[in-house]
Amino acid sequence: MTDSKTPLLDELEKGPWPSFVKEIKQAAEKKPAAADLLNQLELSYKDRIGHWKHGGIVGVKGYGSGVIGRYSDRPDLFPNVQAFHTMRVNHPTGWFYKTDALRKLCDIWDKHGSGLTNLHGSTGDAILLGTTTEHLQPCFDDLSEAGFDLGGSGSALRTPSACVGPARCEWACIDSLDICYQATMTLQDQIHRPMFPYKFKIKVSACANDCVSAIARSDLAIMGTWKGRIQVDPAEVRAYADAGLDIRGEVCDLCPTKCMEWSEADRTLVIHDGDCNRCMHCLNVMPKALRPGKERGASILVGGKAPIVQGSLLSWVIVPFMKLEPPYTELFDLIARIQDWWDENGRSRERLGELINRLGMRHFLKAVGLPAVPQMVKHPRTNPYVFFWPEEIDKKEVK
Amino acid sequence: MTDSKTPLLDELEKGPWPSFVKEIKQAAEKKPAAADLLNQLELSYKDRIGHWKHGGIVGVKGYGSGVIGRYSDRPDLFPNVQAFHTMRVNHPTGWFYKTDALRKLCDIWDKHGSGLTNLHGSTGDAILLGTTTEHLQPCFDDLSEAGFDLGGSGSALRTPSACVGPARCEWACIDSLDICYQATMTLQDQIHRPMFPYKFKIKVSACANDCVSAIARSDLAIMGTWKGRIQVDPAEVRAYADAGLDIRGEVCDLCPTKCMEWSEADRTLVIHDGDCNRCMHCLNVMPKALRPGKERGASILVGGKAPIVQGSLLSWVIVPFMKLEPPYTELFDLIARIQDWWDENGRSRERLGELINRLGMRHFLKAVGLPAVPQMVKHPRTNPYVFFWPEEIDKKEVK
Amino acid sequence: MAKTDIGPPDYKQFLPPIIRDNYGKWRYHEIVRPGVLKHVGENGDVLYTVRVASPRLLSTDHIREICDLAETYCDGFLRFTSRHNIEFLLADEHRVAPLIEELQAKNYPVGGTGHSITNMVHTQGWVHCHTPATDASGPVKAIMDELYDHFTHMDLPAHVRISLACCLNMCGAVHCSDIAILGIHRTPPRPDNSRLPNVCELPTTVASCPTGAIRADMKNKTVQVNDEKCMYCGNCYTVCPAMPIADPDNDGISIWVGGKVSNARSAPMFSKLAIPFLPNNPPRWPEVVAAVKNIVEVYAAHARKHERLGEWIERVGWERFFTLTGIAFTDKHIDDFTLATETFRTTTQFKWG
Amino acid sequence: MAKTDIGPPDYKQFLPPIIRDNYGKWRYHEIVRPGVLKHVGENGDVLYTVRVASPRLLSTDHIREICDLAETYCDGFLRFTSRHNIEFLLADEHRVAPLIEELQAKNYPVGGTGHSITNMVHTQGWVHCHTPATDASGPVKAIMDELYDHFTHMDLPAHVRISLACCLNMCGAVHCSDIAILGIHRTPPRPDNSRLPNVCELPTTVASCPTGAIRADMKNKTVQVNDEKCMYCGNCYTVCPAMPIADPDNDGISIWVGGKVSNARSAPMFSKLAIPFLPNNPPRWPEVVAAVKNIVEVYAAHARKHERLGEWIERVGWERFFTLTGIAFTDKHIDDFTLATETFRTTTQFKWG
Ligand code: SRM
Ligand code: SRM
Ligand code: SRM
Ligand code: SRM
Ligand code: SF4
Ligand code: SF4
Ligand code: SF4
Ligand code: SF4
Ligand code: SF4
Ligand code: SF4
Ligand code: SF4
Ligand code: SF4
Repeated sequence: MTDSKTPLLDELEKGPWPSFVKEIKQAAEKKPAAADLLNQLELSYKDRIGHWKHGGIVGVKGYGSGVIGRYSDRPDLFPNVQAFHTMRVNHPTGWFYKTDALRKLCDIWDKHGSGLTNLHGSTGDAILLGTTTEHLQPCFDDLSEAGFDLGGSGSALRTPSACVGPARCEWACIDSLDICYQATMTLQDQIHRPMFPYKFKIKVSACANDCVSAIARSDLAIMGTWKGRIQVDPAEVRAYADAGLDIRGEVCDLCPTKCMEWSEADRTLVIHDGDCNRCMHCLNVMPKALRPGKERGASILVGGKAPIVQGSLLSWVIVPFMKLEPPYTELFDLIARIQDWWDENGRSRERLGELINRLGMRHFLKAVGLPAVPQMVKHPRTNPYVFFWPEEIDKKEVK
Repeated sequence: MTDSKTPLLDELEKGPWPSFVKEIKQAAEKKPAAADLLNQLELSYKDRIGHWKHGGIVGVKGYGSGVIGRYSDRPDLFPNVQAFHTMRVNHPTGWFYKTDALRKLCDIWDKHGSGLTNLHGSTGDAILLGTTTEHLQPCFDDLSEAGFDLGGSGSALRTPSACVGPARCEWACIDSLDICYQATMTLQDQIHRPMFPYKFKIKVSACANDCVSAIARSDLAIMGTWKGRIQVDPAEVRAYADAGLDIRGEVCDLCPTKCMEWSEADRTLVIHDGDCNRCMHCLNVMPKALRPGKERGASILVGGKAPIVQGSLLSWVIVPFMKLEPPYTELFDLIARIQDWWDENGRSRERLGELINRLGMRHFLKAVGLPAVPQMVKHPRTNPYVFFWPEEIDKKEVK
Repeated sequence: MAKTDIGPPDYKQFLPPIIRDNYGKWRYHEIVRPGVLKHVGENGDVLYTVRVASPRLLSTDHIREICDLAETYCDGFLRFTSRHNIEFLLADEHRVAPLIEELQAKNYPVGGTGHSITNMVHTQGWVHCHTPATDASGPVKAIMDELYDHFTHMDLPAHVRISLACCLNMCGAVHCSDIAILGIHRTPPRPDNSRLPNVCELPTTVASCPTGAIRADMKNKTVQVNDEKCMYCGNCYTVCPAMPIADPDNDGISIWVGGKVSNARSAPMFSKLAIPFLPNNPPRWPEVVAAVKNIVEVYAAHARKHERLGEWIERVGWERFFTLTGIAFTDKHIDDFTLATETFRTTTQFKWG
Repeated sequence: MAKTDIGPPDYKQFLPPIIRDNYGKWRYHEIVRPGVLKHVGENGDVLYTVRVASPRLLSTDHIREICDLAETYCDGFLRFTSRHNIEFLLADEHRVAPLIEELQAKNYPVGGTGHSITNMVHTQGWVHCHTPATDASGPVKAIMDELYDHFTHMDLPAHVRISLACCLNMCGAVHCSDIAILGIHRTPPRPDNSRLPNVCELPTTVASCPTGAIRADMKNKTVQVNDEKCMYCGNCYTVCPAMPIADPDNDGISIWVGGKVSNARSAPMFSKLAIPFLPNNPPRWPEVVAAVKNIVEVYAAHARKHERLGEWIERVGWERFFTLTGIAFTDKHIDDFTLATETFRTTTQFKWG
């Protein structure tokens, strides 16, 4: 105990939450790289500073992305993490696995890397954490052999992700998994060969609960929704009330559009569907009684991102409703038009949202051929700095 | 009829709303300038364009403001409005008049000008509409003699204005008229001699109803408010209910903080004053039953303005509560500190709000010596681009 | 020589005795009928106010007529409101009815109180200013003729404040009005290269442009306008007279809705664009009048009591506003100035229409 | 040579038979106990999901242990969630209890469903990244140890999503979390004039700065930082390795609150600054842990059912949030970036505290 080389990290083995230190130690039993990672990390805990150098460019043949280069700034002390690159493996859509596939990944990583992973990275990849430059290609070869491929990094399309959707959710209004998988397969080239001004992320949530944070974390968010009436099962509504649910307080009062009325007297729920904005709250509280309407499709939003450079953005509605059925031609055509415009006009390290903001939504809409609709805005502009297109102006010679 | 020289304007003599054309025609009977104004205006109606040239610099001795120069662009056609300057006369606070004073104004204006006025301009001045350069000084002399002075124009303090307040309103939490009048008298120099980067407007509303649009239209807004409990007269509350007022629907449900409860059973109104944000709605609906709390003062806001150049701004809270009693030293000191900072840092044509926005609220607060409080914001910042002051940083030499 | 810096006359000398007595001691008020306020003091004193419309542009003779009325009925005490109406202040209840009778005989509209449409704050237009994109008094007259009954009746869900400004300087402070009428240009300024070098400062002119559309042309001591970046605000013309922007064929009016100033119920709000452009069609601007009327009527038919226009729209949603009014939504409604991203819809919460 | 562009394995082969049968045909779900979901198909089929916490950083041997469990109880079918939890998918109700028993025996926390605190989305920190201002896994472990009971119990008013990002790049996407832990620098980068000319492009470096704090020094082929304009975002370091910014004494953690992603009830919201700075105090970051715990507890004590942290704050007001939590409000809470004016209070509507 007293002569542990990692007294600080050892503190993080205590407590009920699963310990990442235990994981590193477990890997360290087999892998010198994991052992050096542990030691370098201990030094960071002591110094209160990271000990990795700025990443270098490394990769596998034919690809420009999928690997994050990493080197220790103390290779003298920690030679086994002198190079410690990660490989981003494109996860199976929905993060579903059969154990044989997972075991294969483990075997490959024990063979080529540190034995440490992230399941998963916050973009969604299965992250293989730490290997040397020499092992990158052989590891890739083995992965490919086992049916896996790399995900995105750099100025590429990043690994798309999707909520569990129709696989296990009663609210799925679109086939989030299939859409995500088809996008991933169709756009392979964009994922592996950075060709854009900056990164581009696509996420698919099959309803407005947005279980993959598409609106917040993707340049293009595909969000399931419906038109028409919420399907109500009056008997199940009453059953919830009988079971003690305060339908007025927990459902109607929290409905953002106040379009629901619960009559305690005749124990019926009325929904003014024309006012509903499909926020999902009532369905969330009473899944047995309420179901999405029957005409289903998606809202498409663009522009979401983290703060660098011009500040964080939440995605913006650009298509209120699109039917989404295989082969999703309308969707993929739209994505192509969007990417083309961005690619043509975007500066280096300028995300789609920032570009739209710089050039103006009207230019974006015109270029990608979408009509302006009120659903695109919280409210119309408040400033009078309105542009008119030349063709809207009376051409008579101005004196 | 058929040979009217102003067939277009004649159309605007019809209809029930009082007609400005009639006013001009009335003045035109005595005043050639008014007659030419009418004719030039008819031409504008025909041409759909104004016929005034860009204003020149004219004024009265010792003052840099109070007069707006104006020249016709068709002096050939309308010689009597070749020069047609307006004089901005500082209105009596609250726009109260006794007729003898008004009659004096009329006599002076008949002597020196077009006989046309605006009662009042949208900053609040009594506007004397149209005279020649030669008449400016004599007119001013006569005005001064009659006890009137000019208001502001250009990069000066503009004529402050105040709601009718304690003179005729049960809700006045401050003496808007006295504050406005004292400010006007104290700051005479600023009004008459443009000395600032741009215009500066002060407006005083004695409660949150803001009957002079202070929050929207002034660089410095003084808004009456109170602390403590709304004074409730339970008998009058019941009287409203008896008279048919739907207290739950029209009052409680519209309370923005939902801090009111009306019990139909025992016919009592409970206000959770700690949650009240003093919006005035309930008092507005039940003036007989509810009155502002007893500890009264003002919230001070700054930065309001129209769109030029960087966009419109509504004023921002900088002092949640300030007691305001004569001689208002704390208020006038604060105004001086604010103006000094603006004067020192502002670019030409940069309003206070734009300057604060450019340099950052923290610099403004520090300079004028105000503490940061949550009342200043709708919500704290969402971006992580936070500055620290040098003195907050650990000075140990960075390696 | 005349005294300077004397300031305005002290308002206290213009306060009627009943106000001096009850100053700061009013207990409550009632609106006894449209245009007539009854204020009751703590001591039981009662003050009546009779409010009448004014065209704001007043001739001295008309002011004298108003003085005559005030002297007959109010001992010479009157005031003007922050929206340019005239208020007769009466301590004597018995004089109220006769005053109103005479006012009506003389065609003074009595009203503008409570849930009505009161006078329009407005500006100079072609009567006096050099930058207008439309007239002020003309459209006001045409609109108020049409909305007259809403001035004399308190038949709306809440106050409706309509304002007009004849150019983007917004002297009419239309940026926070229930309904705002705003004169706009739609073509870029045309630098007059012969005059410009003599009358304008290049740096100020360049700096005046909110969108950076102006480039200094040092060689010719003039400026060039990038037409694509110009949104016709006219600010360059304000600082440089050699950049005229008025254009009879393309100037006109835009309509804005949903602003408010009071803090009652909801916080103050900016007006938002409803109709990007309507033609200047003097003398009565029929398109503008019809548009305003339509908005008022749709609002009156749908809003709840006490709900200001903007509050109603916020509740039902802008998509519903456009559907109900039949106003077309265009790319011009979508902001593209500096705070644009704050106005984009960042949620799937919306209505179909 | 290995095949490229094959894409990920087709997920359909990893779906358990019950999911394949009920794909798109689920009728409803229930949370039978914390961590256990029961999904019922239209045809009456029932799927159980047992959710357990993961440290996300997993060794291959640990993954194999998880595989063992999945094979014993779930025919080898499992999934991971978008917040890095592990989900065991069971068609057979009878295996649920034994699975949980074994999980608990092996110290896998079962929970994270419903109104609980689920796993923290987080990032690399000192384990792998080059730009962190703090560690990721360490603070996560320390915080979740403290909040453990909220993972295993559904005892909060609503979901609470906590996330951590170790630098302003925000890989942890903390910008929309109920509670966000964000590593921050507080001193400007220190350009290394000897290396910079060789490793960095001047225009890119200059352009990388959101506040325009970087000036090119053409003569020396390096850059200069205006310390007053620098807010330590580290973006210049991302594009130019010769501008190190890490500083052990001044780096640390800021805490943000009130963000959300779902569209349920309220629209998605950004997280807002609660605490500008807490020191990096490894190994257990006690100040950070205490701060997070305090926020959770105040929220739990005051919010209404179904009310997310941000929804609660919006209802009671930020002034009340600061009063109740005892967190100090400072000038740092007031925005001064490009959209700052949108956050300033433009109304007299506020509470005293
Ligand atoms: C590994 C991962 C964090 C994790 O531990 O989960 C990660 C790690 C890095 N991210 Fe990230 N990002 C990761 C998900 C994200 C996300 C979340 C998401 O995708 O949902 C975001 C926010 C969403 C977004 O994209 O806006 C994110 C926003 C950034 C940014 C800022 C981008 C912006 O426009 O604001 C950068 C900076 C950059 O691109 O230069 C960045 C850069 C980086 C770099 C490459 C550092 C750099 O400056 O070059 C990090 C490499 C760390 C390392 O050594 O391995 N990372 N990054 C995530 C990717 C794993 C995966 O593939 O699954
Ligand atoms: C007369 C008046 C309009 C009216 O008919 O009521 C007026 C008339 C002019 N205003 Fe104004 N403004 C008048 C109240 C306002 C208001 C309303 C207010 O004060 O409440 C505003 C909006 C509030 C504000 O100040 O932000 C206003 C915002 C402007 C602006 C834009 C300022 C900005 O920062 O956005 C300009 C442009 C400028 O200053 O160059 C301007 C400029 C002008 C000029 C001087 C034209 C110019 O560019 O030089 C106009 C002279 C017209 C003329 O020929 O007489 N006027 N101006 C108002 C003053 C009368 C009075 O003294 O009572
Ligand atoms: C006379 C005047 C003040 C002055 O010093 O001149 C005034 C006087 C009164 N206002 Fe006002 N307001 C006056 C302009 C305003 C303005 C400014 C404006 O319109 O440009 C506002 C802000 C408008 C806005 O929000 O856009 C204003 C917002 C209010 C409100 C809040 C209304 C709301 O619900 O939003 C009240 C409360 C109420 O009426 O219930 C109010 C209430 C009142 C009361 C009842 C106060 C009182 O107890 O005496 C007065 C009679 C109101 C009425 O007309 O029914 N007053 N009032 C102004 C009359 C203008 C006119 O001729 O029509
Ligand atoms: C498994 C997962 C999707 C996946 O593909 O992996 C998932 C699954 C479910 N989510 Fe989710 N959500 C998942 C991440 C999310 C996220 C994303 C995130 O947190 O990063 C969100 C947005 C969070 C936010 O708003 O900040 C999310 C917002 C919701 C909501 C809306 C909650 C709200 O009221 O704001 C619901 C509805 C509900 O629970 O009532 C929901 C409901 C559900 C349901 C009940 C859907 C269903 O009928 O099966 C699932 C079980 C919920 C539970 O845990 O109680 N899910 N859910 C994710 C589990 C993460 C975890 O391990 O804890
Ligand atoms: S986003 Fe909607 S459909 Fe997808 S898993 Fe979440 S709740 Fe279900
Ligand atoms: S989905 Fe949301 S908006 Fe629609 S009825 Fe249900 S709670 Fe109301
Ligand atoms: S602002 Fe308030 S105090 Fe002043 S007149 Fe209006 S309602 Fe009365
Ligand atoms: S003043 Fe406004 S917030 Fe306060 S109790 Fe009355 S209605 Fe509610
Ligand atoms: S709004 Fe424009 S045109 Fe009208 S008076 Fe003001 S400055 Fe002149
Ligand atoms: S009109 Fe406005 S936008 Fe156009 S050039 Fe002039 S200042 Fe710039
Ligand atoms: S948040 Fe910053 S430090 Fe952390 S992994 Fe992402 S880029 Fe690296
Ligand atoms: S840390 Fe950020 S703000 Fe500072 S110089 Fe670098 S890019 Fe600019």
